[in-house]
Order: sequence, then C-alpha cells, then structure tokens
Amino acid sequence: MESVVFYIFATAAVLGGVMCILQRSPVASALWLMSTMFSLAALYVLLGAELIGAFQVLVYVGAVLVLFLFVVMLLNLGQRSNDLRGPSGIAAALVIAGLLGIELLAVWRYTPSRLAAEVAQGPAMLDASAAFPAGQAMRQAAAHNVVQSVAEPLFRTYLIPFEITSVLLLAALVGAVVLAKRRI
Amino acid sequence: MTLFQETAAAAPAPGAIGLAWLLLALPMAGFVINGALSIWRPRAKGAVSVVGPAVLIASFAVAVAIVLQLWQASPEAPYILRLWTWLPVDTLRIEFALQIDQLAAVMMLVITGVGSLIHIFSVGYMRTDDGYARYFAYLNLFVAFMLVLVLGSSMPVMFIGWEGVGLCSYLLIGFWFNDKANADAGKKAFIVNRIGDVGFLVAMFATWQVAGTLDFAGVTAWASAHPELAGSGVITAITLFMFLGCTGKSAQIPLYVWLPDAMAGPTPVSALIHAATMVTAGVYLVVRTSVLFSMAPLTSTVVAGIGALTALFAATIGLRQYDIKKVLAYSTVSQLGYMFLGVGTGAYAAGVFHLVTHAFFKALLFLGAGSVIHAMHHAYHATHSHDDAQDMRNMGGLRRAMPWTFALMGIATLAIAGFPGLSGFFSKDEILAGAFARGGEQPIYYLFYGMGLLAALLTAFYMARLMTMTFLGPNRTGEAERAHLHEAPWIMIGPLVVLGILSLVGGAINLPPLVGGGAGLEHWLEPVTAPAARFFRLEEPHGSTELFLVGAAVAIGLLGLAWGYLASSRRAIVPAREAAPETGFWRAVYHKYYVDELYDAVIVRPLLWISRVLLWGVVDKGLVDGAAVNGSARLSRGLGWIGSRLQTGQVGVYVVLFLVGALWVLRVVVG
Amino acid sequence: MEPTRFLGPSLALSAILFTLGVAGVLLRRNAIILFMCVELMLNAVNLTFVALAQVYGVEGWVMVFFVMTVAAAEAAVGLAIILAIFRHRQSVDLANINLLQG
Amino acid sequence: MTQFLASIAYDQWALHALILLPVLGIVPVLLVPVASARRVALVVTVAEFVLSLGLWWAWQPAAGMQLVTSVPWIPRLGVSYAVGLDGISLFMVLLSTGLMPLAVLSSYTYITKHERAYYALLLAQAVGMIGCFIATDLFVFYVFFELLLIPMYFLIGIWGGANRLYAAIKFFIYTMFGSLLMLVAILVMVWKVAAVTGELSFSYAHLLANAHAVGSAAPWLFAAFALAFAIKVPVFPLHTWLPDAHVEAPTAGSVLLASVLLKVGTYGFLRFAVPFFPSVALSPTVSALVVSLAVIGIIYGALVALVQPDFKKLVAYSSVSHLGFVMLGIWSGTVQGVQGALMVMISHGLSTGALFFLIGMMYERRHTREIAAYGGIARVVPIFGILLTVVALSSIGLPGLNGFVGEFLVLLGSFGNHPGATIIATTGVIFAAAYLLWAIQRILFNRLDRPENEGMLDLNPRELVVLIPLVAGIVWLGLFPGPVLRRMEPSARQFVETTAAGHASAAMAEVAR
Repeated sequence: MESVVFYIFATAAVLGGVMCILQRSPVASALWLMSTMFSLAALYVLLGAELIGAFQVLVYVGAVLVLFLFVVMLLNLGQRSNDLRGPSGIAAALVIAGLLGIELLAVWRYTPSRLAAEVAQGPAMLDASAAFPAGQAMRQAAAHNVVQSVAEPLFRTYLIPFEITSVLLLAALVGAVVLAKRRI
Repeated sequence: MTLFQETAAAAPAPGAIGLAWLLLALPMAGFVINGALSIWRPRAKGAVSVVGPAVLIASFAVAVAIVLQLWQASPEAPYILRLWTWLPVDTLRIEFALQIDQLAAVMMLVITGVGSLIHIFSVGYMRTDDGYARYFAYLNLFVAFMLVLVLGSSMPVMFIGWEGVGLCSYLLIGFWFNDKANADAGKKAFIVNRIGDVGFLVAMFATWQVAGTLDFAGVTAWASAHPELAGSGVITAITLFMFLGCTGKSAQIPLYVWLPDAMAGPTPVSALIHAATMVTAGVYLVVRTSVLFSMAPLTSTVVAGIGALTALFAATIGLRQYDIKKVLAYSTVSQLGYMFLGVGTGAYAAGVFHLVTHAFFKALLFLGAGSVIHAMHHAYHATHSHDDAQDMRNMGGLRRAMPWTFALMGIATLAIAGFPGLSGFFSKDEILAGAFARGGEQPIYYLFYGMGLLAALLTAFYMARLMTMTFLGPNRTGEAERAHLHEAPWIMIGPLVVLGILSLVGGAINLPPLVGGGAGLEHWLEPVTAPAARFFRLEEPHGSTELFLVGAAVAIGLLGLAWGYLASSRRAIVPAREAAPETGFWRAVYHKYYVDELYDAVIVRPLLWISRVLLWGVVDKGLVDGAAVNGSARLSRGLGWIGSRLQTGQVGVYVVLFLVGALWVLRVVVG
Repeated sequence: MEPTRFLGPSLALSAILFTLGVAGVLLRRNAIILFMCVELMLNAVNLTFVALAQVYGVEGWVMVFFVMTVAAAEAAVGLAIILAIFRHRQSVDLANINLLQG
Repeated sequence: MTQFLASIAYDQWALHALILLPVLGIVPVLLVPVASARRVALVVTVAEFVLSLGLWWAWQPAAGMQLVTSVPWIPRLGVSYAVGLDGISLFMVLLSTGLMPLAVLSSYTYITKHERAYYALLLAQAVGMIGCFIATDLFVFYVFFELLLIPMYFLIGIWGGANRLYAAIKFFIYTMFGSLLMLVAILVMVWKVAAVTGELSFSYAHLLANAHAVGSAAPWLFAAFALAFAIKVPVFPLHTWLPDAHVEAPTAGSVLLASVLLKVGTYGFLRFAVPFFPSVALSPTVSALVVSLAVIGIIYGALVALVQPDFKKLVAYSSVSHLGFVMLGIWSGTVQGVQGALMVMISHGLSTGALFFLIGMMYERRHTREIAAYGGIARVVPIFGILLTVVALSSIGLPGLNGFVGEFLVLLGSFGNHPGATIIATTGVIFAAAYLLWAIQRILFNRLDRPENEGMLDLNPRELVVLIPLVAGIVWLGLFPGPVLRRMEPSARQFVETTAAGHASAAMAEVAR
C-alpha cells in the first residue's frame, strides 16, 4: 500500500518537473512546480519526516512559489514568445542532462553498507560507525518528540552555521530591498 | 675614546721627530681657521694674511728641526710615528702612521719651504681677490695633504694625500669657478688623475695579494727577502700599474693633458702645486718603492722611455705657445719627464735631485710669471682693456718696468737651460749621464739619452724665447697701459729673491765628485735607495766620458739659448689681437698636436654617446624597462584580455561550463 | 518499523528531478523559469537528505532546514535582481544579459 | 655605560622596545593636531635613536647573535617572535634609527598635505626597517620584509612627484614579485627541514644548522631568495624600479629607500641567501654570474648616471653602481671584502642619504631637479655648496672620507679571487668622479646665468641640523673606521669561514659522488 502511494506521488513529482520546464508561460511553470512541491511533501511524510513535509508546504509552496508568482505578475510576463533555446542548444542540453542523469542514477548503487565501507577506507579523520549509526534518526524520533530531535543538533552541533544562516537571511533581506527599490 | 681608537697609541718617538704630527696639524689648523673665516668673515683679510703663511712657516720650522735631528742620528731605518689604527681588518692592519726618513725629509723641506715662500707671495698676489680666505684655506689644506702624501708610511695612507692633493688641485684650478673654462679644467685634472689612481689602486691590491702588507717598510722587506722574484711578471705588473698612477699625477704621456689646462688656477697655485710639489708625487712614489722598480727592468725601461718621450714631446709643444703660463706648464711636463728618465734609469738620487732643483727654479719661474701677469693685469685693469694679460705677444720690454723680476727669472732660465754652475745644470746633467751610462747595458737608453739631449736643446730654446718675448725688445702692451706697468711689491719680490738664490746655489746639495763635491744628496738618500741598489746599481761614468757628457750638455744648452734669443728677437712680433693665425706644422704644435681633440673624439664623446644612447636609451629604457618590465605588464594585460573574451557574460554559458565541470567531478568520485 | 524505506527509489527520483532541473536551466532563457529550475534542483537534493536521514540520523533533516533557508534567501535576492534588471532592460531573457562580462 | 645598561637589563628589552616605540608612536601622531604631528614624530624618532645608541655598548664584538630574545607566536607552525643582533645588523639598525629623525626633520616644510598620515607612515617604515634587520625567525623576517613595502608605496604614491603612481606601482610589483618567490622558498625550506629533523620551525638558527636538508632543491631555493634580494639591492638588470621610485618619492622617502631599503637586499644575501646555500652561492657558475653582474652594475650605473639630466636620477643610478661594490664584496670570499661590503652599505647610507637631503633642499627652493636649471650657485649659497661638495666627494670615494674605506676594502678583498673583475670595477672610481664632478660643476660652478637662482637662500639652521650629523659621520667613518670595523669583524669572519666551509664540504661530497 505504501509503495503504491510512493510511486503515485513520485510520478506526479516527475510529471510536475517535466511540465515545469516545458511550459511557455511562467505562471503555468510555477503552478506545475507547485504540484511537484506538494508531491515531495507527501513523499517526506512517507519517508518518516513529517516535520520536513510540513515545512516543505509552508516554506516552498507558501512562501517561495508565491514570491515567484508575485514577481511574474508584477513584471507582467504572462504570455511571451517561446524562450526555448535553438535546436543545437536543446541537443547540447539533452546530452549534458542525460549524462548527468546517468551518473546520478549510478548513485543508486550506493547502499548504506557500501557507503560505510568506503568511508571507512577513507582518511581516518572520521569514525564511520560513530558518525552514521544506522537507523538512529528513527530511533531518536521515536524516543523523543520529533521537533526536539531536530532541535538538539540544530542548536547544539550546528549552532554557528545556524547563526550564520540567520545573518545570511538578514543580508538577503537587506539586499533584496536595496536591489528592488528604484532609488535609494 | 672608543669612537676613534680602541688600541693604545704607540710610544712617541724622541725629540722633534715625535712632533712630526705638527707638520700636518699646523696647515690643517690653518685650513680650519681660514675656512671658517671664508664663510663667516670673508672681509677679515688681515687675519688670513697672518694665519695662512704663519702655519706654513711654523711647519717649516718643525721640518727643519726634524731634519736636523735626522742629520745627527742618520738612522738606517725610518722612524714610524703611529697616530691611530686606520683600517684594521683581519690580517690587514693599516696604521695612520707617519714615516720619517731621509727621502721624506727632503720632500718635507721642499714642501714647507717652497710652500712658505709661495704663501708669502700669495699674500701680495691675491690680496684683492674676493675669495682670499678661501684661497688660503685651500692652499693650507693642500700642504697638509701633500705632507700626508710624503709622510704616509703605507700606500693607503699615502693615497689619502695622493687623492687629497688632487682634490685641492681641483678646487684651486677651479678657484674662479664662475668661469666655465676654469671649472672644466679643474674637473679634467681630477678625472684624468683618477685614471692614474686606478693604476695605483690596482698596484696596491696586487701588492697586498703577493706581499701581504702595504707598509712601505714591509714591502721593502718583503721584496728584499724574495730576490728570486726580480724580473718576474707579478712585480712588473705591480710596477706598471703603479707607474700608471704616476703618469696621472705627474702628467706624463698619455695622461699629461690636464696639466696645461690646470694653468687656469691662480699663478701661485701653479707654482706650488703644478710645478714644485704635487706633480712630483709620481717621482716620489717611484723612489719610495724603488726596490720594486729595480726588480722590474722592463718597467724601468718603460718609465725611462715614457719620461724621455714626454720630455721631448712637451718641449716641442712649448716651442709655439704664447701664453706665458702655458709655456711654463709644458716646460714642467717636460722636466717631469726628465725626472722619470732619471728614476727609470735607476738614478733615483738624481731624480730626487732634479725634483728639488726643479722645485726651486720652476717655482721661481711661475712666481716671476705671476709677477709679470700681476703687472700686466693691473695695467689692463687701469685702462679697462680686455686684452690677454698672459699672452707674451702683448708683453715685451718689461725689463725696464720690472728689473727684479727680469733678473730673477733670468737666473731661473739659465738654471733650467743647464747653464754651468747653476742648480739645474747639475741635476739635469746627472740624469743624462745616468741614461748614457745605462746605455752600455741596454742600448735603448742611448736613444733616451739622445731624446733627453734634444729636449734640453728645445728647453733652452723656448726659455730664451720666453725671456726675449717678455722682457726684451720693444713693449707691445699698448700706449696707455705702458705707464701702469710696475714692479710687484716687496712681499712678492722677497720670495722670488730667496728662490733665485736657491736656484743659483741649489746644486750644492749634490755636487758631483767631478767638481770636488761630495754627492751629498746621494749619500743622504742611501738608506732609502739601498734596497733597490741590491738589485740594480748604476755605474756612473767617470773621467773623460763624464767630461764629454758635461761638455755636450753645456754646449747644447748654450746653443739653445742663443738660438732661442736670435729666433725670437729678430722676428717682428705683433700683439695678440693683431696676430695672424698659425699655419702649417706650427699650427698643429700651437694646438698641442690636437691631442685634447683626439681624446675628446675617441674617448669622451663615444663614452657619452654609449652611455646616453646605448646604455640608457636602448638597454635601460628599451630592453629592461620597455621589453622586460613593461612588456611583462603588457603580456599579463593581454592574457587578461583573452580571459575576458572567454567570459561572455551569458549565464547559460557559465551554467554549461559549470555542469561540464560537475560531470567530470562526479565521474571521478563515482567512478 | 523497517529502518530504511524507499531508499533506492527516493534516490532515483531525486536524480531524475535534479536532471530535470538541469535540463530546464539549459533549455530555457527566461530568468524566472531558470530560478524555478534551480528550486527544483534544491528540492531534489532535499529529497536525498531526507531519504538518507533514515540511515544516518536527523542531521539530514537539519541540512534540509539550512537548504530551505538558503533557497529562500536566494529566491528573494535573485528575484530582486531580476526586478532590477527588468527595470533597465524591459526583458528577463538571459540572451540579453551579459553584464558579467568585464 | 656598560654597567648602567646592564643595571636596567637593557639587553632584555631593547630590541623589542625598538620595534614597539614607533608602533606606539603612530597613535599620538595620528591623534594630535596636524600642526604638531611632525613634532611628535620627531620626539618619537629621537627617542628611538637614543634608545638604539645603547646597542653600541651593550653589544660586544663577537661572532653570533646577541641580545637574543624570543617569544612564541604561532607554536603550531613553529613561529616565534625572535630577535637578535650581530655585527652585520647592529650598524644597519643604528643607521636606520639615526636617519629617522633626520628624515622627519627634513620633511618639516617639504610635506604640506596629510601630515599626520605621512608621519605615521614614516614611523611604520621605521618598524619595517628595524624589524628586518633584527628578525631571527624567517616568518617574522618575511612579515617585516613586506612591511617595508607598504608605507613606502603610500609615501611615493601620495606625496610623490608628477609620475608618482607609475613609480609606486612599479616599485610595489617589482618587489612583491621577488618577495613572493622568497615566501615560497621559505616555506619549502621549512617543510624540507622539518621532514628531516622532525621539528617544524622558522627559526633562523635551526634552519641554518639544517640547511643541508633541502638537498637537491638548494639551487632553486637559492634562486628564489637571490631574486628577491637582487631586486631589492638592485642588481643589474633588475634595477629599473629604482630610478623611478627615487625620483618620484618625497625627500625622506628617497633617503630611506636608498639608505636603508636597498641594504635590506644586500643584508638578505649576507644573512640568508649565501649562508643557507653556500654550495650554490659560491659555486663557480653562480659566483661568476654574480661577480659579473656586480661589475656590470658598477660600470653601467656610473655610465648611465653620467648622462642623466635629473640630479635625483643621477644619484639613483649611482646607487646601482655603489651597490655593485657591495655585491662584489659579498662574493669576494675574504674578510676584507665582506667588511668592505658592510662599510659600503653604511657609507652609501650616509652619503647618498645626505645627497638626497641636499637635492630635496634644492627642490624646495627652485622646484626643479634638472641640473641644467642651476649653475654657479656656489656663490649664492656657499654653505650648501660646501656641504654638497663634501658629500659628493664622499660618494666619489675620496680617501679620508667614508666612501673610500668600503670601496677600498671591497676591491682589496676581491682582487685575490676575482682579479680581472676587480680591475674593471676599479675603473668605476673614474666614472664616479666623472658623473658627480660634472654634475656639481653644472650646479655649483660655471656662470650664474639664471636670474631666478640669484635669490636662492642658503641653508637654514634646521637644514644644517639635518646635514651636519651626516657630514660628521662621513668624516668620522673616513678617518676612524677602526671601532666600526672591529665590531663587524667577528661576524664578517664567521660569514666568510662558514660559507667557505659549507662550499668546500659540498664540493667534497660532489667529488666523492
């Protein structure tokens, strides 16, 4: 049952992506992208990350995509001439994308054990088993509150990156205002 | 005092010799006082007139005291008076030390004695000049350096004086520096001297390399201990380089060209520096290192040859000069050639003898010329005429106006021409006799002898010509000026009289046995020349040969005098302003064979051209700066331009490039 | 609960979505759609993080938070840039934009 | 004096204080009103000089480093803030500190804009100069070596002449090019030594003792060091930054550039390049190359100086000539030659410094450095004329003044090993006389044919205070160099002996192989 749901949403996500890049109108592209986002949110829930799924909907669909649509409408970019590249551009794009896809799919071959083995052979800077205790996330999530299990590392281990990210957001905020304003 | 000296001074030498430092200190103090006066009190001529000559006379007194003590002690080894350690480096230990021996004694007497007379003369001669104090400061400084030159106990200390006198010569030649010709002459003197100094320096380096010492005593000891090196290449090289230094300082071929130009300085300067003392430094150096020269027969021959050639060559130029000082300048070059002929022959004492007598009579000639110029200058000044006060064509008949000067210069002329009994006769005769004697071993010296004899003829000729044109015949100064021609004041004539007496009887210091003398100077100098005599001893001619040589010299001298008088007095001379330009061969002689022009065209101009166009223009601005430095800047800018062409600014292109890179990385990682 | 579910299919889906994003960036010249494709790629990466978080722990989720933050910041600044460019050039076609060239 | 210094533990803190004093001095210079900045700077530099004078007594004539102190700085990389003084650096430090007050004093009326920044930069320059000479840790040395560059860049670029930006950038890039290569060489050397000894350290003594560990990389490392220092010296043909920088720099900048900064190059050869790699430096090929470049520099610099219309440029090219003597002395292989090189370094600092001061004074009066714009001014400004003549004569190498001592010792020392080169180099004294005498003739002598020169004012008391110490030094070093030579001798002998030994052992190893 769950796998059926998984594949339905997976298909929807791929379809949304394909349509997103093929639609002439930016509005339509944005809407198709929204469907992909929703599908991904569902997949996150299936993968046991309900919290991420919720944030996916809130941040991406609720904020980012709305921003996109807002800009599209602000610039009145509704129907425009086709902005697809020429035949040679398409061919090059397909070749590169194809190669990339093949290589990425090769990652599929990676199983956790193989990854752990490769990490173990790498420089002895990290203890593989200590760094990646298998299934730990689920156990932590099951043992504690989900939010707590995320908050622990976020505000302990990754406190400094977290703070840097907040500064980044502030900078982005200021930057966006400065750039978007007509005259300062 | 740690800033000056850290080792204790040596025990002072006894008696007056211990006071030898005063010889230097007195003129140095005079320099400081007169220099200070020239800056702050240029009008205080009274003080300058006292200080300037007084320090010299005091110095002369010290010199006399030292010589008297030396006379009584007659030591075999020189007294070394160490003042402080100058250059202590590793095994090199150069003391600033004075060396008092018989040769230094002769030199210091000449320098302080003749120097005192010239200082006194200058009081009268320069009295009206604006730079009076400056003049005496320079003159005092010169004497101090000249004494360092002759008293220095090692080559580098001597070199201090050697360059120092060059400096003073530079400053005094260019004394009236606002005239470009004077400043040029001073610069030329310094630079030409420097060419010679390179030789001296290299000789020092080589000496240090082989002998491990630069003290004269040390070098002499080393040379005496290595008789096997006699005639070797290294000694020959050292002495040849040293002689190059001598040709610069003593104005020998090929570096004589500065001396005639040096006449641009005040006349007493010409007398002191460019006749009596500084220019003889080269002769002094050869005698000082005579042991090396006698170990190098080849060099000795070169020295004698250059000396003889210079004596003859300069004498021919002197034949056709009209500037009274120029004649004397070429005469000086010529007489210096004699001295080198003497020391090159191995007759070191004879060279020094001629040095001394030459100091007397040439100083007298220059001061006499100064007296004449002084009178001429005043005459022209009184009538605001711009005629040349030094041109002999504007003179004539001056014996009536200046009898003292005429008489005294006459004595000097007879002395230089070798009139029997006068000082120059003995010294010149000794040199020629020595050259003739050495001809027995090395026939080339007969040639040198012949050249010397010919030069003596020419010397007598041009001196007779000078006297005739200046003092005899009708006066050509001009109607208005004639009344203003006067004898110089007594403060100028006084020194002339003293020098006249010395020129008359100066030969007495080294009378040859032939006339019953004891060859005093020769014996006096024996401690100095003895090491050299171990390697080479000149067999002096005796008997009939000697008589024949004397007779030849006397005949030649008298012949030249007569010829010169007749040639000059019979020819109608017109004043310089109306004179026609010279023609033919005499034109080349008048222009000194165009040697200055030749040097200018062959050396100076090409050097400047190479420096300006080739080195500065092509190498510096073109190759290094243009091609290499700015070229690399242009290259990097060009590369940057190419790089900027790669940057299309199209985001799509960047994406493609980025993806290709990402693909490659993935390919490596995933493998 | 099975510790790791759909790991392989999730990674494959992530790869497909990422490739689609790349293809979109390469194919389109409209700057806004380009940004959407970038978002698509970021989402694909998020999926990878979430999928692997089942194995390696909640750090994967933490990373997703960071990615979302950066994505939001990037979208804000990027769209502001597009606005500014549009005001100057009346176009968001990348073919017309080569300000990066010196 | 020695007891007094010992009682205040002078040797413990003196070198640190020499660095710290100007650093701290920058603060008040920047804070006080513009008009008093120069006075504060003068007070600081005079205090610095007085402080450094104690070194004359505190330092005992012996080989090796004295007054050594060391503070760990970056222990993980083996970097210590280590300073010390030997017979080579002692006089360089004294020269630097002695010139600083004069440089400040000479700028009183010359600098009329941004005074506070100017004097602060001068003090920063002093830090770099002194630091370079006392650093005994290569990392610290490199930091100070670069610190030399930055204040001078601004001094030229802001207060320079018309073409100042070109000159400043050229100076900067030229020097930076060399120093970056040197940085690489330092790192490689430290790494290689650490690989052999197991101790990661930038300490000079440690690297010197284990310099053989670099093995076959020695030629490359020597080349990198040598290039950096050769540009600084400058050795022909790397000299073309010098005339531009000298001409454009303000007076004090030119003085420090010529008197001290160039010496950092030769000091680098003496301290680092040659002792580290004696087998390379003294190998016949390198030796022949350096000696011929030195001789070319001597002659070339003099000949090009001969034809310069700009007096400052003339003096700049004369520096190329003088520094050629230093290079010749370093490679002479004798104690006399090396000590001569050190003496030339000091003498050139004094006489060329004085020449640049005098040129600055001329420029302040007439606003031109063209030789042709002057003529006959000795009559108008006699004291200026006397001082210019004395200083020029010292530069010419008149015995009895300081210039001769160094040149004579260099030539005497190098004659044994390089007779041909020495004879050619000796002819440099002719050209030196030619270019300087010709120049002073055209400035001081000849006819006073320009009316604007008739109103020139002679030197004022402040300018005399700048020049008199230099002239006193010129005469003192010329007549009584003994105390200085004696203090240098142990270090010079150590340099000669250790490099010769290093070269010999390397040659023996070569033969054995």
